[in-house]
Amino acid sequence: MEPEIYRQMGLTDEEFDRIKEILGREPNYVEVGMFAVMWSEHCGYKSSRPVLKLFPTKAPWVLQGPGENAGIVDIGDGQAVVFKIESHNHPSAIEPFQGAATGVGGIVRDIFAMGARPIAVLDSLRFGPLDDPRTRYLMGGVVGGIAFYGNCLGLPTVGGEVYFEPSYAGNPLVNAMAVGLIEQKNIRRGTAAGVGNAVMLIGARTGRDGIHGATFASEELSEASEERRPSVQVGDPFREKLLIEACLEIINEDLVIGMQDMGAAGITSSSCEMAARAGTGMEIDIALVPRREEGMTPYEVMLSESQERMLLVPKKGAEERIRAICRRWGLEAVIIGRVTGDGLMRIMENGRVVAEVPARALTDQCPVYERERRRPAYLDEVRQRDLRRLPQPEDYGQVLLGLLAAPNLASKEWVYRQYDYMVRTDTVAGPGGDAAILRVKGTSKGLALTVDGNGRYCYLDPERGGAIAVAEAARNLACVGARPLAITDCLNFGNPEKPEVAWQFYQAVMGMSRACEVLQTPVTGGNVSFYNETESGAIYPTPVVGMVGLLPDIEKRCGMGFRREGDLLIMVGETYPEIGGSEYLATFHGLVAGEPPALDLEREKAVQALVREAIAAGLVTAAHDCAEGGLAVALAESALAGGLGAEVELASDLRPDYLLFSESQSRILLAVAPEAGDRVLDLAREKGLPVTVIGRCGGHSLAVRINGRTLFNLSLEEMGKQWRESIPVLMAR
Amino acid sequence: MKFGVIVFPGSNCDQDVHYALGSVLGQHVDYLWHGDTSVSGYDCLILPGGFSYGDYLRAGAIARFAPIMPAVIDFARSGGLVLGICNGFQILLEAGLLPGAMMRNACLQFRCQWTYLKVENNATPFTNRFREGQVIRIPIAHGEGNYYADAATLAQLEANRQVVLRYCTPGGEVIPAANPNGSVGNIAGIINREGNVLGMMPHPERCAEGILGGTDGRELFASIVDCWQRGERLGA
Amino acid sequence: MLLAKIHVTLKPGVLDPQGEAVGKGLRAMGYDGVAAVRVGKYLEVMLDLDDREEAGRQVEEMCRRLLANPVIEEYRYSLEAYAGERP
Amino acid sequence: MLLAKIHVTLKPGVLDPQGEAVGKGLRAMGYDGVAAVRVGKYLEVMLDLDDREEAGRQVEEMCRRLLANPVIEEYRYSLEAYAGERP
Ligand SMILES: Nc1ncnc2c1ncn2[C@@H]1O[C@H](COP(=O)(O)OP(=O)(O)O)[C@@H](O)[C@H]1O
Ligand SMILES: [Mg+2]
Repeated sequence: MEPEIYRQMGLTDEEFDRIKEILGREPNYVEVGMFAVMWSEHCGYKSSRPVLKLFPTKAPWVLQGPGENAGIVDIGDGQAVVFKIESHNHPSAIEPFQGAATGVGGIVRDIFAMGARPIAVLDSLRFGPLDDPRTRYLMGGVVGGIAFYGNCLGLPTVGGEVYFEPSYAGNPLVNAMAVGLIEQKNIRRGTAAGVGNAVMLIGARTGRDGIHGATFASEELSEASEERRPSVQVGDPFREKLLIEACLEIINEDLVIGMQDMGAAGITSSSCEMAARAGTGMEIDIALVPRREEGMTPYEVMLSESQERMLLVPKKGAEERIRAICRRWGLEAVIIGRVTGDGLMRIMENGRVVAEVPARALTDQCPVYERERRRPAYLDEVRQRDLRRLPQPEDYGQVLLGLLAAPNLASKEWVYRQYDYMVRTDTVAGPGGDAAILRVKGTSKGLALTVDGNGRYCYLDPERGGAIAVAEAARNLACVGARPLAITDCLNFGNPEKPEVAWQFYQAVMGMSRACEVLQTPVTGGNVSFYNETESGAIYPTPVVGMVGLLPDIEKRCGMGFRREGDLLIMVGETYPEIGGSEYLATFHGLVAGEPPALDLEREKAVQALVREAIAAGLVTAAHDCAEGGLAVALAESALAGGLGAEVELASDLRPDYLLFSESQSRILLAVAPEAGDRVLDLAREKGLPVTVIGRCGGHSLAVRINGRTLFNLSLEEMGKQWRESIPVLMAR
Repeated sequence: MKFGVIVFPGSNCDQDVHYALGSVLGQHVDYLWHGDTSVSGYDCLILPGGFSYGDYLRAGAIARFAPIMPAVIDFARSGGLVLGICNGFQILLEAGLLPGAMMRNACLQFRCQWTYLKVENNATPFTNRFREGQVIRIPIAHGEGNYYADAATLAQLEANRQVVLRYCTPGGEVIPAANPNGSVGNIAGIINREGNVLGMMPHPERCAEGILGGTDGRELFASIVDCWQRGERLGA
Repeated sequence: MLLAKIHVTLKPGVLDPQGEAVGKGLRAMGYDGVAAVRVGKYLEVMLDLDDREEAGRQVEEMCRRLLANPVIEEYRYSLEAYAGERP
Repeated sequence: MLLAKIHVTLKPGVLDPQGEAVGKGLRAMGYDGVAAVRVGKYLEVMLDLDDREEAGRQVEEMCRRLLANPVIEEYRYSLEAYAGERP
């Protein structure tokens, strides 16, 4: 075979030699195609696998860790939550609407492939600055695509995050997380067990969509990738909705052994992964695969990434019943092959073998690379910047108003009002709060969900930034009263073949692992997206954490809005002069520099435990973490959320801008009834936590005094206008 | 009283309506399959929200040809109570059980939000628990809720008091600023001339319990039950 | 095989928010000459029929019953022989 | 005034879920002869221009930049004199 051929598919000479060695012969074109996609970074995790091993993955409540379509955690009563996050960055950069839509479709399929009823979606987005028309086009398309797909499926998109930074301008990030609920007895895994069992394909017909999408996602974006555009798939949420209902009926009637969605690398990946997990093989006749287009070659059929398809291994004798269920839902279901005992993927076309490779050669024998790591040179420059001489603002009210209008902090209602976040009637707290809360019908339980990540912190210190992403997610859950259970993560980075990126990746995973250990939130799965680069450089290293938590009694939940006139405002935790990497520093001083805030994980854990305990005891009327924008922004957000102002009196030696806008970690702002104040203070002191009464709720404005001097007094109206209108106005340009 | 919730391919609020009627209000409720041809034995039919047939072509356009629809139409013509919510409303319009048509939201985007609604007519089987002019709060979630009817049809609707719900401010003002989708006359819900078929864009099943942020939807469903218990079955 | 080409457009007088948005977008991009835009649908229906008259009757009916909503839309169509690939 | 009539259709091979659903709907209504349906857009752009060449250049550009999504769609257009009512 000409080297040009396999190189174009993304294989190196060494990898090609390895294939020859495994097979003991020259592979044919179809086989090379199968290896190329399965050994791509996207499917094979060849640069990340050794590093991902660092993640803690076990806890008594983790029923399924990494390695399956999605992770599973126990929530009691024989029920479990299934969840996973995935990126669709590259497709969305090329075609934002369809790219984001099919991203939602794909991650939702991972959830019902495990047998779970999907119940919610969250999204984590990164774009360039909003004053760029291209960003507005991308954001409009991405949000529209997520809305189109999720709304049509009848899944509430209950939370998410959106950030704007120049580093994402050419390479936006679109990560979608899906969550499902399951009776534990219904859990299915993606295995093809039972020699002689049929292999069925259900759902959409196969077309020439997205051939080599996986390889595509494993390259930097360039002029050349523009030309590969036809590889972008179009989503059909209507068909996926039918697929969900049909698959859940099939699960409920206990008709399948294993099931897997077809995402990247289509039939190739789903079939060989199912076989490899079971230690079996498969014989597939691709002539039996229903096509949308004429004249497709075996190569095209095997690699097509047509959406809305599932691969099933039925129990013996269940084939007819599965067909009948699919027919009722208007879906095609065909037997395309059977499970074999020889460990081989044998692909036939009308009886002629077109490819024959060991299933495990495609999965487990994917080469693994220990990438060279080097601390990037930029770090010294940005970290050592002296931030002590920055000019102090004159008008703090203006600074706060400006921060509220900064797109990273402004209300994201423009985004989530396009998402149906109420369908399924379980959304007790939707987007806009610290974490979404879903009730579990028929129980007193609630699920709390959040996604978090701060690329700026990770750029300045990936280890700390990674740890903060986990800590902040857990803190968000604590603020609503939930105990965090586990995480799923999406690791968005540049080109791992560059030692600097490999270093960032390793550091971020170390930091996340450390935080997961201490906070007892194991990793149950996730996704790695490398090659997020354009000609102008890599994105900020951006690990995104999706976290699931449990509220044993949903009646004991908390929101972030101030609710009662006269309630005391209590700050748990301490503010340090930490403005490195802050939104204040970026917005007012135009700097992304310094050290991100320090994180003491033991302190973090104690703060969260305290807040949960106080909420469970019914002592708290509002809780909100101090995150980006610092204390001042946290106060404003809680005031706006509740439509109630506050008077705050701070005493401190810190510079006022540091005090107000520092992003010190492990701080949570509480509102408590005056009569409950002492109990909260006592609880905190018992745990050795710093705690301060800083003011009271009331009125229609937010007034802040420091050491007796009024720094600002802003009406809710004024603040609300800046905060609410910023993004709609920018998007309407 | 027996409710039937019709399940079209792509319906996605069917389970929510079922839960609100069955578990919250304790009524008897069954799913009815779009491929069936009979609705006999039911006292009220609900066409739920969602994206029947993906809402492809026009929302509700394909669903109205589902095998069950002739039975629904007969049921409605003989005075049976029919409630179309969101996509269900769109199907009723396409089926000609209600006048007018639905267009894309004027903002060209999907909108999910709480809305305030003015009860313009409480003398219906669906709104009798409200006061006339009462302002209620029910969420919407749709991309095609921009109700349109020509001037003559509108005049008739107004003259017959067929406009049942209008988007308004919390204070009850029916003004453009309170209109989330560009709907003519801020119309959120209309009833047929005979008064037994209501179509509404807002989702009452999403506010039938306090934990979801409101209970006005429960009152709407309870109105139907009250009406039926008083034996006010119209027509037939 | 016959191919029906069908245009479904909004009736004159029915507001077209999408057309307006597109017009606004074009003007914002500098196309000052754009006076108005109307957005409609274009459908191609491939028919396994050879009898043109029968096909015409059917397409007319499809338009009336499903493809256009007579409250807001109007339609027109043409029929031609189709020799291309069977889709 | 000139009127540009623009057809935006999906590229061959690109999945058309809408067309598939409409085709299925039509067959379910009894039109067995329906072999396939593709759904596209039809736009009319009224232009306050008289120079056809200039207009053609502009319409071509509008299609490429805004009206069609080159990743999945293709377009064609025609220009004609427009004498009707100013919309
Ligand atoms: N960042 C990560 N952390 C932990 N596990 C991961 C991570 N990325 C991927 N995995 C695990 O590797 C397996 C393969 O991932 P992926 O290829 O994304 O799954 P899929 O085939 O569903 O797309 C999954 O079980 C996933 O959970
Ligand atoms: Mg999977």
